[in-house]
Amino acid sequence: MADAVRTAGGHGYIAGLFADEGSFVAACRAARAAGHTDLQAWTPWPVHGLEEVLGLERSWIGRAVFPAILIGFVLCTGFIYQLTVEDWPVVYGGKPFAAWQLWVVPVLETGLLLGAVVNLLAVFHTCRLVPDPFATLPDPRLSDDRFALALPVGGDAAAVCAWFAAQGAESTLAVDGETALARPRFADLPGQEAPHA
Amino acid sequence: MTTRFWKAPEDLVQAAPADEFRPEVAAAIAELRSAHGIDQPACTGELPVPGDPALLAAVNRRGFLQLTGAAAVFALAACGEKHPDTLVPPAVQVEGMSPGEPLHYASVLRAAGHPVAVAVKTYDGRPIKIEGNPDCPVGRGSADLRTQAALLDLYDPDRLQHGPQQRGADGFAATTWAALDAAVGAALKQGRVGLLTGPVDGPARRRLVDGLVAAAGGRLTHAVFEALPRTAELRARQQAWGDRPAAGRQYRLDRARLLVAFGDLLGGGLAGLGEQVGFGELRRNRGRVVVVEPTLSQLGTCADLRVRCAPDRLEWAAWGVAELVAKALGGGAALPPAIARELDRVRAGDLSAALGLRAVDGRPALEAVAEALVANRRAGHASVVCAGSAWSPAGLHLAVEFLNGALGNLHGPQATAAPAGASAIADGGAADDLLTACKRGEIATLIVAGCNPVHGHPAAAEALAAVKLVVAVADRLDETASLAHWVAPAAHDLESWGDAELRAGVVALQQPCVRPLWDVREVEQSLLAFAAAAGWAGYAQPAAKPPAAPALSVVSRAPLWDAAVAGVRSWRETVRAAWIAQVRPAAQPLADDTTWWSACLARGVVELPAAPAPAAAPTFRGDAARIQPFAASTGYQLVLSASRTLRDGASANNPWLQEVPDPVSKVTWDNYLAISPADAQRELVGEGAVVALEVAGRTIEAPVHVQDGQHPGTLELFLGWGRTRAGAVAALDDGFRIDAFPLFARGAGAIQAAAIKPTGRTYELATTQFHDRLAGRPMPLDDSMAGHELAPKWVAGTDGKPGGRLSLWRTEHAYLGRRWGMAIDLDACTGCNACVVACSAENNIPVVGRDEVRKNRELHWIRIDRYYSSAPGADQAARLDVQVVNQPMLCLHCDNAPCEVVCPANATMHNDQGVSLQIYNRCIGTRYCANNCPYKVRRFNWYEYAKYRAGPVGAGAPLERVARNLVTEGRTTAAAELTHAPLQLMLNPEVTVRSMGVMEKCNFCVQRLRTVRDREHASNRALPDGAITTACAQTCPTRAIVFGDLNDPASAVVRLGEAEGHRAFKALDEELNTRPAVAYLQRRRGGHAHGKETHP
Amino acid sequence: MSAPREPELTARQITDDLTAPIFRLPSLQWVGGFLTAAGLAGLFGLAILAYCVEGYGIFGVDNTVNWGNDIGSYVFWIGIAVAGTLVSSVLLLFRQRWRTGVNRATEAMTVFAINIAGIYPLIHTGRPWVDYWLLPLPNDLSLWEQFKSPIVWDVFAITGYATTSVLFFYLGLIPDFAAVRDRCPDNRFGRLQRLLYSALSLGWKGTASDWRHYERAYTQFAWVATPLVVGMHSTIATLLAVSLVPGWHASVFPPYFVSGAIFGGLAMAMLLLIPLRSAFSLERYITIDHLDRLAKIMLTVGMIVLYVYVTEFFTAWYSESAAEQGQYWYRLTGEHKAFFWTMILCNVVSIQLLWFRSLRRNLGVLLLVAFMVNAGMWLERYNIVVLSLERDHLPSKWTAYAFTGWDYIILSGSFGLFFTQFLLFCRVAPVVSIAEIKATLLRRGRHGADQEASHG
Amino acid sequence: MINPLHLLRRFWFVPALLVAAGVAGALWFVNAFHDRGYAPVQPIAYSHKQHAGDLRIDCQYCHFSAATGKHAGVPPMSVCLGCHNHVGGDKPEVQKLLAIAEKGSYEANGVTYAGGVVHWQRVHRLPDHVYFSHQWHVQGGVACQTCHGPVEEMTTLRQYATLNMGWCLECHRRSNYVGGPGLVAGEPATFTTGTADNHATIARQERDPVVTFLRQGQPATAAGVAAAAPRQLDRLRAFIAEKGLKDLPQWRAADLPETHKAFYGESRLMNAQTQCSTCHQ
Repeated sequence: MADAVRTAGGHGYIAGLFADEGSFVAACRAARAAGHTDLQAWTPWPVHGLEEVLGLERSWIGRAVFPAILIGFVLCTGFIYQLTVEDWPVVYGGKPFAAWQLWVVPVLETGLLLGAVVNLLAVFHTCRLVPDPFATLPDPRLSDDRFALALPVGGDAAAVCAWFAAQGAESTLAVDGETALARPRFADLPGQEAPHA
Repeated sequence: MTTRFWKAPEDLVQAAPADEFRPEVAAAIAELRSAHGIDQPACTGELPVPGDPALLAAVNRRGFLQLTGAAAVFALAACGEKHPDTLVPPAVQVEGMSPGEPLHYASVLRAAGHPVAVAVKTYDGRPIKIEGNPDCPVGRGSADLRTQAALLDLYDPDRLQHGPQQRGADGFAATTWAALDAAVGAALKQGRVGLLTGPVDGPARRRLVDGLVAAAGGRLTHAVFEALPRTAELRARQQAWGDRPAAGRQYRLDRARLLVAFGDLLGGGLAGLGEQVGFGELRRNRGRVVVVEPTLSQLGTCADLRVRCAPDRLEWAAWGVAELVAKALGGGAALPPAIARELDRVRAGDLSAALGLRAVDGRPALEAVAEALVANRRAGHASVVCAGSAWSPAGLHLAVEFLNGALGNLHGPQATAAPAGASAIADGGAADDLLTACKRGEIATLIVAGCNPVHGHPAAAEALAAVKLVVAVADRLDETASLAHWVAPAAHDLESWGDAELRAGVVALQQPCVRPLWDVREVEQSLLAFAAAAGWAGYAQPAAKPPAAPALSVVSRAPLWDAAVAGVRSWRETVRAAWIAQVRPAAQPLADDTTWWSACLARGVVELPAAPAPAAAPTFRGDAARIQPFAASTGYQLVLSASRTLRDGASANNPWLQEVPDPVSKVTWDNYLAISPADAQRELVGEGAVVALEVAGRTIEAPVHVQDGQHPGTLELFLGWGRTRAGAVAALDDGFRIDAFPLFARGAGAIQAAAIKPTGRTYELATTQFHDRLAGRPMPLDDSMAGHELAPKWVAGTDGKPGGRLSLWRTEHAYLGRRWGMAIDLDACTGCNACVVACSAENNIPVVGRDEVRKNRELHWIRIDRYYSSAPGADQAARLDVQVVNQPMLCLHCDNAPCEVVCPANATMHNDQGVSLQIYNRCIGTRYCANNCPYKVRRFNWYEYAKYRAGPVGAGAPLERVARNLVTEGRTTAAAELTHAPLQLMLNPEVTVRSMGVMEKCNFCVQRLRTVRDREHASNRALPDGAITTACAQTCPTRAIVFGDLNDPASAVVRLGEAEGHRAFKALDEELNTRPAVAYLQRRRGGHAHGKETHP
Repeated sequence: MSAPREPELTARQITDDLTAPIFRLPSLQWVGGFLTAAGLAGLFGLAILAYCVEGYGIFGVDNTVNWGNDIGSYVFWIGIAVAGTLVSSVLLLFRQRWRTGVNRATEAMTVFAINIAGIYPLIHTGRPWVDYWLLPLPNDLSLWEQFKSPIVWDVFAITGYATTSVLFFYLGLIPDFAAVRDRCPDNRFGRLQRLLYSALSLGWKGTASDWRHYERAYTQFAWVATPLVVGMHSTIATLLAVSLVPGWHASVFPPYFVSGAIFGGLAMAMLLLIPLRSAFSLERYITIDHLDRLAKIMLTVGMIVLYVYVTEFFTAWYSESAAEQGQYWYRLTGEHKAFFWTMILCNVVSIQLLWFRSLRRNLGVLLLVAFMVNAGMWLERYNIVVLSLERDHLPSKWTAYAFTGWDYIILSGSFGLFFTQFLLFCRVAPVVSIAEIKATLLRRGRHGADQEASHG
Repeated sequence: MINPLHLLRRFWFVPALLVAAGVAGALWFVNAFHDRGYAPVQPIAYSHKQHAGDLRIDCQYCHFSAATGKHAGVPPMSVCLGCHNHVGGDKPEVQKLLAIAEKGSYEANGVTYAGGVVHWQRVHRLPDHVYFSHQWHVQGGVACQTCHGPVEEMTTLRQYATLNMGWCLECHRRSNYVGGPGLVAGEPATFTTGTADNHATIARQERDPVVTFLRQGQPATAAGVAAAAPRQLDRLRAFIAEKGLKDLPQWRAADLPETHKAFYGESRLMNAQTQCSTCHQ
């Protein structure tokens, strides 16, 4: 539920950029220890175990796929039954109308396909993935070799910057909370040079 | 009402229905329509039907297309687009003819070299199927191969299409009938006249010829020309019994229990439909067949005991048997002394060994044959002894006459070798004398009517050149007609009147089933016209006024020649008069002439009380017979036999006959030189190798077919192929034009010394069966194949209880109404292919051509598999002494059909009457059903075969075929299309014509089964069994194929099953549990069987 | 141990190496390869057009051997599609970290092979313009397809598997497109690339919660894809196994086809990886160890395929059925025995080289074995489909099948189509998945315990 | 640059509209290829409204082979001239008819049609692979209007129904059940087309366990069957189970008329097996 709380907060964040994974994870652990709950982290690659560090619970997608597969099985069986037995029963090669043994393959394939599609849609939904030609990250290097941890400004930006420097952050960056995940607006934050291209 | 002219399409939409008929409205619509490039009449936007809102406001689909002007584009896409065509009603409704209901006419066809009584099925005035006349005692409702194929000759586009021709300086030019008749009439007035015709049988035709001879006052000499002469047979009979026979023999096999043949009775040579039907009866009476022959012939494949003998020693084998039989039977018959002396000279010890015959079960072969004959005679049964072809050596015919006489087959009520009929076949010699007379210049005018001497007779060409005026009455510019000065196009049998004598005492009427397709005239009508023009007495009649609307020819729409208008006696009236004068007194006369005449026309066949066969046994006077001395022959002997499919090549231009596989070698489209496997090994010549054949000083190149069962030292070549002027189809060859007639020399050259030299080239013969051995497959074809227990009890309906068979599915679909099934007796099947052509005619099966047959893509729905088997450990080449089984294979309509389960598009299913249906318009062509069918009976349309109606796909490369395809469609007007491909008229409208990419197979003639359902619906009474049956079962001469309702205990197929259940089996059913609806009855080997056959 | 290591691997170095081909002008070999492949793909289209106009008769099939080149190549391409899913999902489930080097390339191979395999059922029919009858679409004939038919099963299997593998492939690509998006140079062409890649990456941000969902979904895909691929290729096997043709209807077919597919697929993967790593100098990411491990799997699966060959012959001998024995006797000694023995040489003899570690790590040997196994697997499908049909139950209709010119054209066309797609892929997307390779290579230094010893 | 997300939020109805139009277009396309409403201009503007509607001439006076044959047939000239030699000589269209009969040929759109008959433009045309017979439909009591629409109100004859396969099946399924509307004693209980036929129907009745059970001696009337429904249904199930009748004809309850719904509730009891060979040969 942490996501919902953060975005609702509404006002700006300060993000600290870290060069290596070790210091970044230590900073996260420190932030959690310091009682921060409204945390936002960017990593260029999936860091193993980061959820526990940040206190996020396991993704719900895992629980969505199996029911989808079962629904797929039921739908396909009903569809084929309706066509071959109810709508137009025709004799093929001496087989009974309801030769369910022969339907196993379409049922299996439809079920698994539905599971895969539901799985993808779940990812698209949770990660807000929409074809956006203008999406950018707070810092272009975040998808390359830099990690970032963002804390809410909470009135005293300088204190937060100092804390980051103590944790070994390379640099700090202002990030707009409301569109934290979208483009930052640099104009209104004091004293920040435009991030390098 | 102000007149408004429609300029823009939008106005069209608002046109109120009432206004649309005023002339200016129609004109505007026509103008608008042409602007859109749509040539058919305009369509108007009709207000939508009340209460059914059209999706698009007030414009139907056609209106919509018109408005957008996208007609051209949509025409391409919308294959369902309705092709505008017209409904043409008759001017006056013809009594009893409702459109869409087929009518049958009884008639006679002569395509098979002898007359056959047929019932022609016509649909809306077009003959579409030939069926046997059920009332005919000779054919009993069946028809042979060439009679079935005669239908295609009617629609042959290579017939003369544009009326009489006159040979001018540069080839032939069209002329008029009047000019032709005048010229011929003038020539007939003086000088000797020669008339060369085909066999003249039937009261009216004989009366016509006799009348012409009498009217010409001795100046006219008539002779019968036959490509396959019976001179040797007639001369031998004259030597044997002293009397000059008028006609050849016809063998009544149905009265016999044993057939001994020295050669091939069934192939193209001697046999007529009567013999084939008789063979079926012989088999059903458990009769046995013994054949002594040099090559494997069609009768050889059906033989119980087959003895190989060199061609020139056949005659002496016959005399050997005759000697043994005469000794055993005692009585007066004794061998002529000259022959007895010659036999003693040859026979050092055992004559069979001297003649090089293989021993049969340890005993000399000739003893086995003689013993069979004597035992049959002592058991009181009749037998038939016959020579192979009419042109076998005279000595062999003499021996056969002696044997038949000794065994009592020639006299008494049960005579099995009765004379054919009063005037069937004249002596072949008369034709030779007439032609020599022509060559000497004695004949001023020669009329060649209904025969083709130049093709069959070596000396005919120069003879014709020496005659001042040659008139040919022929249906095409064949070899003879192209040398004639005048050509009178002849009508096809289906377009002409006439009559025939099928057998002694059985006469039949021939009536036209369609108005002539082209500007043609009947052969006999031409003769009458010539006689009238020559002013001979009794042939002219007062000329009548031409009618208002003259009759037009069906295809070329040309006005037809009318006898009444031309002042000539009509041939129809002549036939009618002849029958009323000669036949009516003999037959039981009905009330008056017209009633009796229409009754005869309806029935087609009239049986006259036949002259009783001679009661007393004639005495054999063959002593003075001249015998050539027996000489051991060296080198190869060439045997010339009639082609088993084309016979003498009269209908060589018939694609069906060209593509039907030869019953023994399964070769299509080509002539070939058959060679024995032993010789092939020695000469290092493989299948299809091209050899140079030197015979009597001439060299012919021919591809070789290695024929199992052929006696070493023997070569066989076939007559009837290689015709140059038969038409486009006959000319379709890859460079091997092998015409054997020049070697034939009118029968004198039937057996000649020959030599072969391999040329190193090869030529792939188009065969339909590539493997001849059963290779151990579990198919118990004959009762000698031990180790395969037969289906326990074969009776309809109880062939497998659900518990009886291992099956994943417990459901049994019950057939509550009818359940169609078939039984095929392998004992009676001679492999004659009549069923193959009948099926192609009934179901619009196109011809595919030599290339496609080579690629194993022929489209026949029924094929006849011929399996060889030889005794284990037979002599060195296991392929010399083979036993054969002919197995017709068609869709077996399995209950657990492997093809229906795998079809993804619902294109094939099983209906409630047990028929496995194939729905052509639903098939998308994945071809999985053909892979899954273990019997491989499904056929696929690889190309748009149906479009090549004008002829086979032939050798054209793919692109060239597309070009020819477009050219055919390039012709816009229907008439032009018909002249190029009149074969469209022959299509059976009750069967869908399949397009490219669609699978097809036998569906038990479901259109006929549907007629059963319709008739029963109408009459509310069950149709009798066999009233309607499949095309193959109907035409099978030997009744090997029996079709019927398995749920009806009284049906023939069920009764046959109960009677012959002990030898019934279902193909591959034990192994694959397909439960076919077609059962086979094993071949009976009659004690001469051998054990499990060897692997290939 | 492997060769001495180049300078220390950093994340930036990895991103540079992997995104280099995208921002560089294509090399000469690439352009040459692409043009030939595109030409062959054009021939593929030409062959389809030719047979739609003229008729299916232009190919070599006839009334006995109704399938030949078309279904043989179809099963061959489907077989190649199976290996990709194996590498990406099965190895993921087995926690084989080393898969990250090769999984992107093999998944790409899967997607491109399934595209071709998806086309074949539509172009082997006699009337391709009514192929839509194979799909369960409502129509006014109220007629549907026939669910008892293995071909309909195949339609379901291929559509299901194609969709799943494309989605799985695309899900893997999203983070990498984001990485490429942020590396686009600031020139005119770069800005265009930037638009394209950020649209392709669906605005991926890479926040921790995103990664958590992403990882979970990725693993779920593996769980769904594994049964799907085994089920799919068993369905392709039932296409032959359900029939009555001797040589087809054997219950060993489903496992036989799945192991054969993995075997053939890995061979094709090798054929792609070895030239790929040298062309784009990715030796550090697709190391010899990767190839060594792939070779080991190939050897194992190859031995399973050898086992199945033996069982096939044993069952035929043991079954006392004339049709079966005749069929397999024909494969050994018939007129087309050359096909069978070449297949044995390629599939059984060649992989014995892989027992030896030194040979397994020798690129030349790997290429040779991979090529032979690929050819062997096409021949194996050809043998099963064609030789079985040539010697069916009734001897009267035995024939000899032969390729026509168009057969050669459509076969080479299918390979052209495959390599066109693959070469385009190499230019558009990173050939190794950047995110996962970093997660694997740069794990050192933090949780010492799970230092990937094998990856060193 | 405009962010497509914002565009999407404000103008979301544009894609929605596009999708809706696509679906509607597809549905139209699927049902577009039919020829309902096809009404070609005929050489002579014959009006069915005038003859069949106002003068109330029976259809089979002109189309006389409808009841006895496959084709209904277009009236020969003799039928038209039978009246028009005496009646309606003043009308222009009738004069056109008489001219054709007299001159023997006529000109239309640049094509001369000979034979002295009117070459009517065909309106209803089924594809070549469909084999439709008027006989069984006319004798089966199907009115001409069912398929040809209100002909008596049509000035220009137009095609009323789509005549495609789904449309035909709609009727064949409904009419394909045991104990049809007019279930009268002695008459065949099954009014089925496609599956059974008169003779076979009667033979089938003897073997058909359901019907044998139904009859049990007393005539099977619609009312009787409906009345006995509740009690007999259980006995029928017992009868089927006891006899182990696995493959009963697969009936389809949806086709049942009201009187029988009560009785044949069991969906597996209705026989809707329409064979392909009914229309395709």
